Amino acid sequence: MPKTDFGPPDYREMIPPIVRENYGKWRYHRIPRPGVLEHVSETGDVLSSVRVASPRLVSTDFVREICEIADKYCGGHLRFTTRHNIEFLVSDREKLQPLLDELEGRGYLIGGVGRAISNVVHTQGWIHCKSAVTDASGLVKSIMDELHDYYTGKKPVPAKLRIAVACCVNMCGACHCSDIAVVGIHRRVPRVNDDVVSKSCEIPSTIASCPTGAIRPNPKLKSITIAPEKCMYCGNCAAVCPAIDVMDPDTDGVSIWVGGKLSNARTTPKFSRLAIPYLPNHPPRWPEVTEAVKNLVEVWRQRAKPGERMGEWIERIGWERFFQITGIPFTEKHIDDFTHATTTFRSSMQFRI
Amino acid sequence: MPKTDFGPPDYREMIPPIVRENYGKWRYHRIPRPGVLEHVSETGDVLSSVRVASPRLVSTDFVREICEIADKYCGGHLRFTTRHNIEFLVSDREKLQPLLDELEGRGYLIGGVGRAISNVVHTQGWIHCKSAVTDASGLVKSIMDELHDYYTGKKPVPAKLRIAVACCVNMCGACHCSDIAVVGIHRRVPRVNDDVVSKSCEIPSTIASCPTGAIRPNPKLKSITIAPEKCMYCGNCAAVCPAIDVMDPDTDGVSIWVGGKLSNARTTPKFSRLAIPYLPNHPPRWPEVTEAVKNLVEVWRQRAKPGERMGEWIERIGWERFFQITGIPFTEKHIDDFTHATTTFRSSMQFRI
Amino acid sequence: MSYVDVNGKQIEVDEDGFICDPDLWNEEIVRCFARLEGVDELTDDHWKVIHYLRGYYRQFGIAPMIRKLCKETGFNLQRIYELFPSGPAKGACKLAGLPKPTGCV
Amino acid sequence: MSYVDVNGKQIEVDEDGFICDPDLWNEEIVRCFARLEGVDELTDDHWKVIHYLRGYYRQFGIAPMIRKLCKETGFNLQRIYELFPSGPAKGACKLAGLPKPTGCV
Amino acid sequence: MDDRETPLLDELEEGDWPSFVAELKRAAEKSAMSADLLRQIERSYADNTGHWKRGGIVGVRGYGGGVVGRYSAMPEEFPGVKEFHTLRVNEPAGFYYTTEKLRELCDVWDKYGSGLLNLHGSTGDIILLGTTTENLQPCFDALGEIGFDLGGSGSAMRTLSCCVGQSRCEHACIDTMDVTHDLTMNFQMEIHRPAFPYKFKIKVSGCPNDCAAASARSDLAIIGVWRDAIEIDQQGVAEYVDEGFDLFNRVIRRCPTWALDWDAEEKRLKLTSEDCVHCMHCINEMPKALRVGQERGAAVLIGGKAPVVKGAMIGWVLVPFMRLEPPYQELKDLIVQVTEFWAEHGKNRERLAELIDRLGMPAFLEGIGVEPCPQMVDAPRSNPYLFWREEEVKHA
Amino acid sequence: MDDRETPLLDELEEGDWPSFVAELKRAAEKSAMSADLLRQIERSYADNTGHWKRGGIVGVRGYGGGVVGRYSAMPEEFPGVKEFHTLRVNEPAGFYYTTEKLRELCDVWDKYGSGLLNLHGSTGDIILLGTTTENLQPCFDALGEIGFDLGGSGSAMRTLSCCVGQSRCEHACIDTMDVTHDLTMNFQMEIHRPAFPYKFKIKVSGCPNDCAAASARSDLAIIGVWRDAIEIDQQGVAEYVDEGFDLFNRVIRRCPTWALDWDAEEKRLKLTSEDCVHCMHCINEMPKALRVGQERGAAVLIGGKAPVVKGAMIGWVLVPFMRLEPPYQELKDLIVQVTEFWAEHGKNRERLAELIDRLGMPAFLEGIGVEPCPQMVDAPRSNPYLFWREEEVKHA
Ligand code: SRM
Ligand code: SRM
Ligand code: SRM
Ligand code: SRM
Ligand code: SF4
Ligand code: SF4
Ligand code: SF4
Ligand code: SF4
Ligand code: SF4
Ligand code: SF4
Ligand code: SF4
Ligand code: SF4
Repeated sequence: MPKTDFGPPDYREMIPPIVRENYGKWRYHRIPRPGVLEHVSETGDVLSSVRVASPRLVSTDFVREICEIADKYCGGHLRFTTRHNIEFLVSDREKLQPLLDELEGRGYLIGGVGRAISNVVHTQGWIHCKSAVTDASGLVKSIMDELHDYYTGKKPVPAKLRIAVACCVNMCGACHCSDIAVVGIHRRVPRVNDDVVSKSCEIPSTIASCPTGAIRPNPKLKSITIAPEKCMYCGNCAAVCPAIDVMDPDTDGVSIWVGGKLSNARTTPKFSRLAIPYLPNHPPRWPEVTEAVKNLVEVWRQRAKPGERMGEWIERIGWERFFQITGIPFTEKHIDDFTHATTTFRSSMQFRI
Repeated sequence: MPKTDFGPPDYREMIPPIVRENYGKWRYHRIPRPGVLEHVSETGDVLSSVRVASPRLVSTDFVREICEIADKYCGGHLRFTTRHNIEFLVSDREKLQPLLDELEGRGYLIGGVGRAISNVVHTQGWIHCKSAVTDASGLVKSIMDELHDYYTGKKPVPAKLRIAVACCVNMCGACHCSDIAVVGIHRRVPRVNDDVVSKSCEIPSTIASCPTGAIRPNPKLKSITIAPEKCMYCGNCAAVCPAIDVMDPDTDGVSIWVGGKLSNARTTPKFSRLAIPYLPNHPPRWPEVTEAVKNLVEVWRQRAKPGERMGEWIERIGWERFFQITGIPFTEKHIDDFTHATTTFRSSMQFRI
Repeated sequence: MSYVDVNGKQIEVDEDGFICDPDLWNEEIVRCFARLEGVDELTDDHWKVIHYLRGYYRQFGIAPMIRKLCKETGFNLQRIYELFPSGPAKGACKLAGLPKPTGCV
Repeated sequence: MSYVDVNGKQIEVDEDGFICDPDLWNEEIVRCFARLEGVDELTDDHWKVIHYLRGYYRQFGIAPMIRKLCKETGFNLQRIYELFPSGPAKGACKLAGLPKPTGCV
Repeated sequence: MDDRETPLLDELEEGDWPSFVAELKRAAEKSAMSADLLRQIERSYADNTGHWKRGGIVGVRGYGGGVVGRYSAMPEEFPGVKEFHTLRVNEPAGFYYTTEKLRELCDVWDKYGSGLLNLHGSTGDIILLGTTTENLQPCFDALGEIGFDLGGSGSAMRTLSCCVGQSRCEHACIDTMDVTHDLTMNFQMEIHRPAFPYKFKIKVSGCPNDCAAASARSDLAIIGVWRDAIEIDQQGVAEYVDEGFDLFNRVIRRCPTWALDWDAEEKRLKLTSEDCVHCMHCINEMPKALRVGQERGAAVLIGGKAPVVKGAMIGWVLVPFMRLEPPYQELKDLIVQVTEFWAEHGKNRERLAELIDRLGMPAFLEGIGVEPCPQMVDAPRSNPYLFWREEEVKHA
Repeated sequence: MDDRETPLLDELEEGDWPSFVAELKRAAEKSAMSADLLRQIERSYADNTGHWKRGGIVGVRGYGGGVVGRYSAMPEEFPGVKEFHTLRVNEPAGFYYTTEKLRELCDVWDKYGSGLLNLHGSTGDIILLGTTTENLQPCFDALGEIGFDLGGSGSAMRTLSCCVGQSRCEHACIDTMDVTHDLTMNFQMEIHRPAFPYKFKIKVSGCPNDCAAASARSDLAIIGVWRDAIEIDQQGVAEYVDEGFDLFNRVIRRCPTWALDWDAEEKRLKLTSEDCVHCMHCINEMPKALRVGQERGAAVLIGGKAPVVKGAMIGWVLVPFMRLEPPYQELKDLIVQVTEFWAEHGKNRERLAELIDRLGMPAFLEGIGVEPCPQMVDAPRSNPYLFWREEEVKHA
């Protein structure tokens, strides 16, 4: 038997000495400049973390390059953040500025700390996922090419802003709780290959997979039937059954969601809400999507109070005004009609007219 | 054909002259003493309304008595409020004090205005309804005998407090949005008379009437079967089908709900929430219920800030502390398990420990 | 329970005058009930309504909603009340021998 | 699509080596698949699992959940992996001629 | 009637709150029905259960509702309540009465019924409590003589009710009583001849204080509101402040949207009107200085109801703002649209809210021809389960 | 590889944000697989659709997961990606690495795979992106040599991940990295051999800021919290204020429960600790002066997930406070209880939250033996649809 179940490398062997020595002893932090965190320990030690953007999808040579930098300035240690940024951990104050200089020289973007737009959490897209309606990496690149000044701190924003991109409604990220989420969607009822269903589909599982109960057995063909008026194209049946195809380049598209968050600071965690139900899927630069995201960021940036996240700002001014200000049309699609829809209807006279 | 469809008396013929003349012209009001409203018109007219408690279930002689009073002081006009209080409408200032004196002399309770407990909205109970688990009138009388000082203003309360009593979960009042609601409940699965079902029951309607889908057809007996583990004794099936009996004096009881409201002032309208799932149904004085309601009122009265209604107070201090302070045990029954249950679960770290 | 005398036969009815055992229903009963409900003469229009009600009930196990009744018989609500002055539920359904309708009170 | 040679017969399988037409399944195929999945010898225990899977699938139209499989065969998870080193889905279900299981990836 | 017959109920004559038992006894002195009612209730108190039968479909000629049939389950013991039906009598809007009218009503009721009544039922009717099947028609006829018609019951439009509105309230943005009366007259057919899937209630409140409890208790609630800025009498505000009114804690901090601020130097209350959500709180607190705006109308909320079957609902915004002037045509048309759609698609005993829940709000809006607007929701949908119409997708 | 082969992707080499296309090309220089990947992606950009097949059940011996099988739908055109499976490699807790370890990983991956990887996947794994079926086992063996094991996939416990915690954060109430590592080691069987109804994710955040996004993305989230009072360094607060920090607008007014007040005379920040709901806001704003309390532990939230099937969920409070010291036995027992109950009652592809939704929270709590507490709900139920156990009713 091969060696199994030995688990990941022990973090204790991965952390730099300054972390080992000050583990649990950090007292406070400050942000001396965009992209840099300075943590001060009760021992007096100071750790500077320099945060750098990563495309997440990287080559081994990229990894070797950042390792080389970490060797030079960080005693051979580095880490990644939960949003896929790289953090160079500097314990020797002398080395901070040279590191920053080298990074800038090499074209790395330093930022994502504090009140900033950080890296985009995203998914596989056409790079690797069979369910991808769109390409996550390409969308991220297109969007962040527009927004990187908010990452590096060149342009300040009122608060943290978290963007997520998912190539299908499975939302392999935390799209459903992001300040801005970009999600690939289908808009056509899946096609069923009855012949294949009868051979390689677990029919009961497929029927159970449909959120809206659109799938019925079709005993005559030993297959299934999809009721078009009930299907909202989520593609979950296609994930379960190889005989169902939901892809359709002509009608597939991208939707935009806003106002989610996860921290408990001030307000409780919030779901992202539908802003734009459909934009065309236009690689390689997705101009419509990029434009829409930028508009959202700008409108928020110019109007939110300091420290106010996207969703907090919208709730303060009201969704009525959000739609008015952004110029996004409010349609019947914005009104929920899934299971808990009634709990989202306005049950009060508190609204703006 | 007899005369039909002529509608109710025209309000224009019912209102007193001062109302006719100042219709739409009222500028502001004040509360010169508990139970009295003084509305000032832009014409300079002043209308004093004296609010008096009514048992709602009254005899024609009672009506004649208040008519007599209204003739004496109010030019033969009076009205009732949406919570079933009587309002004597005084346009002649001179007559106000004599009216108050006479009312007090006759034992009428004057109050229910402003920050006070007003009359209890309630239902038929054993007086007239076939569905009544308990007697609404008796409960109201028992509760208000304890609380009338908060009606008359002898004891001040922080804000309006609306109590409602319903004899079954049909809640023929606005129990579901009251500061305190008292609701009769069953706790035993209904008994089905199969023979009668087969003759006089619209079986499909009966099956559809069950909120939790507990009712199945029983084709063998041309009847229906109730799955006991799914039934939560709402009695709706019994309302639809004469062959189903849900009454059970041994196990029926009374539940108490808190924190609802309807005005949009400050907070949006709120549902009442379960406080006490069961108290025994003990006529003629319902000591357990009376005690529980009084406890709720007292706890609120002593701790709420001025102007803070029951539900607002609870939300400010948190339900955790509400249960702690009132001494009411929190049980699995307080956790929703109906359709939208998941939307009531705490999805945040914002709680008191 | 009380009884209504239909040409000598005692038909059991509930307090509201609805037949207890729908299987006993027949046209004679209709005629008798009609008198009690203030229907003086049973015209074709009456029978149309009654037959529609019975047919619907046999098929679906419930009384049709009034709107459906009007649509299918072609009589508007006003006309239904002319035919059955005590209304479709108290009048027509009773005559048609249906169980008491479950519309709310 | 690719094919596996089972004693001279070409059996069509998908990329993952699952049989395309479950109706063609037979014991010879099992033996052949077994070799491909690293199962050297097919013991009674192997057959017990295979038969249980087939029976369950015939009855319910889906593969049983692993927990159920363990319970009903009496083999714990460790043992299942000893029997089928590539696991119950990739190994056992494939040998049993079931469609690719829908457990998530 | 012998006093000792009702020892349990007698206990409820004690205490300061007005006693319904006293009223029962008062009626019992004049009416044998009421005397038997008293006895049957005493029995309920002893047995801990009601003694009424289920069922009861009785009425008057030409109407399908307005009467709730009731039969005692113990007619031998309490023959006076063998039949004990109630008449639901439509109240005048705003619950105003002349004593003359009330006396006429009492006379009719003493003649044909138990002499007991509810002022009022919680829908708003005058509930005449207890008469026989035989007396229904004559009683109704006599009521007609004095101008009282029946209200609704069954699967009908129900008796409307409203708050006092402009007749005595400075906050009223609409003439609640007139709207109520006008709609009542307009919908007589719908009120008297049940033809809906289930009950349908309408209530009218003059402002968002909702003193008619409309949003919880009506399938269609009409609630007054304004859409320009609150009128501020700065002098008046200053007076409140000068008199020691704690403006910050009582008002500013409690405005749900922080739309208000106090400029202490200029002694001015500053309102960011676009932030005001018309909650009424500041106006309620300072009625002498603040006043609802001048552009007045009403919002229409739909779906309010009690718990059965799908759970209680508080009304949902359908129309955020509608001007309301006689003859209220737009409102009437909307009500017809809504009830038509519901009558067409609703199942037996399915309330409007439940139908909308089943079909989805988008489908409902399309069905009644109302445009979606953001005021309808607290927030847009969070699930990605969007439907697309074929036309929409084709054009893409 | 010829530059003009990928005109569309080339556009994504422009711009300031780091380019994944540049990375693809870098890898393509060394690996034929990556070169074909680049071509296939270019084709996707041209066709506006992906070109991967569905299905893909491959793996390594002894494990049921850890590999996501992937086959090109156009193997003739792009033979390099005919088989292009990913290995999910379990990251070290906290995503810390020595450069040495990372280089070893790169060497293995250049040898057996495409040379492309994600640092990291959104569950937390190192995603080694693209190898052949044949190379899976040798690659895994080589990874084992350098101490990297596979993570989870399929209906298994998934790779855990956590925020940086005490290793670099002053707010951490628990040792997130140790908890993560310890649980990972403890649940190796559950991670590597799928035996659940569906995926099961665990994430650990050190405080309610939830920097691991645990409450949205894990079936079981462990989030640090304290239960005594926030530590206030009054001197420090005064310094903030003296430096012109707008305490009222930045902190006091934004505390969700108004638990804070500033006594300007005494220059003291007053905390009504029983009102504090540990939202972190004031501490975040004034990290030099405020600090989480001393009685530290964690809350356990359950049910967080993405939209499919029943809709997205944010985790629900199951345990409001639990002390967390190695060996974390109470926590491990709880996880076993929860997963056992789910494994026993869950249907195929039914996430924990969906099971609880189906059976009801009360039934779930009873099943796992956890007592109900008010922290579990935002508010108690509003519908009167209560269930009673037979014993309870009998004793009444
Ligand atoms: C490095 C990282 C943890 C890790 O283990 O990798 C981290 C680190 C810190 N977070 Fe975070 N957070 C990190 C992801 C998150 C996430 C998760 C996510 O974005 O997916 C959240 C929840 C996001 C959300 O609410 O939607 C998160 C919400 C916060 C907040 C709350 C902000 C708010 O007001 O809502 C704070 C407090 C603050 O910034 O004042 C915070 C504060 C901090 C502090 C200041 C904590 C400290 O004292 O060290 C750290 C630096 C913050 C900064 O970057 O501005 N961290 N932080 C993560 C960096 C991600 C990145 O590369 O950008
Ligand atoms: C007379 C009546 C209308 C009628 O047509 O009959 C009425 C009359 C007034 N209401 Fe009301 N309300 C009346 C039922 C209601 C109801 C409905 C109910 O209780 O069933 C509500 C909603 C209750 C709820 O929120 O649950 C109601 C919520 C209010 C409020 C909001 C209070 C709050 O802060 O939540 C105000 C404003 C205030 O009092 O400051 C208000 C204010 C008023 C004012 C001051 C309006 C005015 O300027 O004339 C009137 C006297 C108030 C008082 O009694 O303190 N009225 N008021 C009703 C008297 C009922 C009674 O006998 O007690
Ligand atoms: C008389 C009255 C209670 C009272 O004492 O005030 C009443 C009495 C009855 N209601 Fe009601 N409801 C009365 C107002 C209400 C209200 C309040 C309102 O209208 O503002 C509600 C809550 C609002 C709503 O409609 O949702 C109400 C919700 C119900 C329900 C539950 C409906 C639901 O969808 O949840 C039922 C059950 C049913 O229809 O079978 C019901 C059924 C009944 C029945 C007809 C029970 C029955 O089937 O026999 C009761 C007849 C009692 C009797 O013997 O007279 N009653 N009922 C109220 C009517 C008086 C009037 O006309 O003015
Ligand atoms: C690789 C990754 C995206 C990424 O680029 O980072 C990913 C990729 C896939 N996810 Fe995911 N999910 C990944 C993290 C997530 C997350 C985020 C998380 O774990 O924190 C979620 C949301 C949280 C959750 O689990 O609910 C997520 C929710 C889903 C779902 C929807 C599950 C649901 O209950 O709603 C599916 C659908 C399914 O299981 O069939 C799914 C299915 C998939 C599949 C397996 C689709 C498939 O059936 O082939 C994708 C494989 C892509 C591929 O070819 O490699 N993936 N997936 C992430 C795993 C990397 C890692 O191991 O570190
Ligand atoms: S979001 Fe959808 S398409 Fe993208 S990686 Fe996840 S499952 Fe695949
Ligand atoms: S795409 Fe989604 S909604 Fe449509 S049939 Fe498939 S599972 Fe159901
Ligand atoms: S609440 Fe129930 S018992 Fe009471 S009157 Fe209404 S339907 Fe009858
Ligand atoms: S009492 Fe309620 S829950 Fe029980 S079977 Fe009847 S309708 Fe269903
Ligand atoms: S709802 Fe408004 S208008 Fe009507 S009485 Fe109440 S405060 Fe006055
Ligand atoms: S009415 Fe309410 S929302 Fe508007 S300003 Fe006054 S308090 Fe604020
Ligand atoms: S979750 Fe809390 S402990 Fe963890 S990194 Fe974020 S702020 Fe620090
Ligand atoms: S942590 Fe949050 S809730 Fe607690 S005092 Fe600070 S701001 Fe208020």
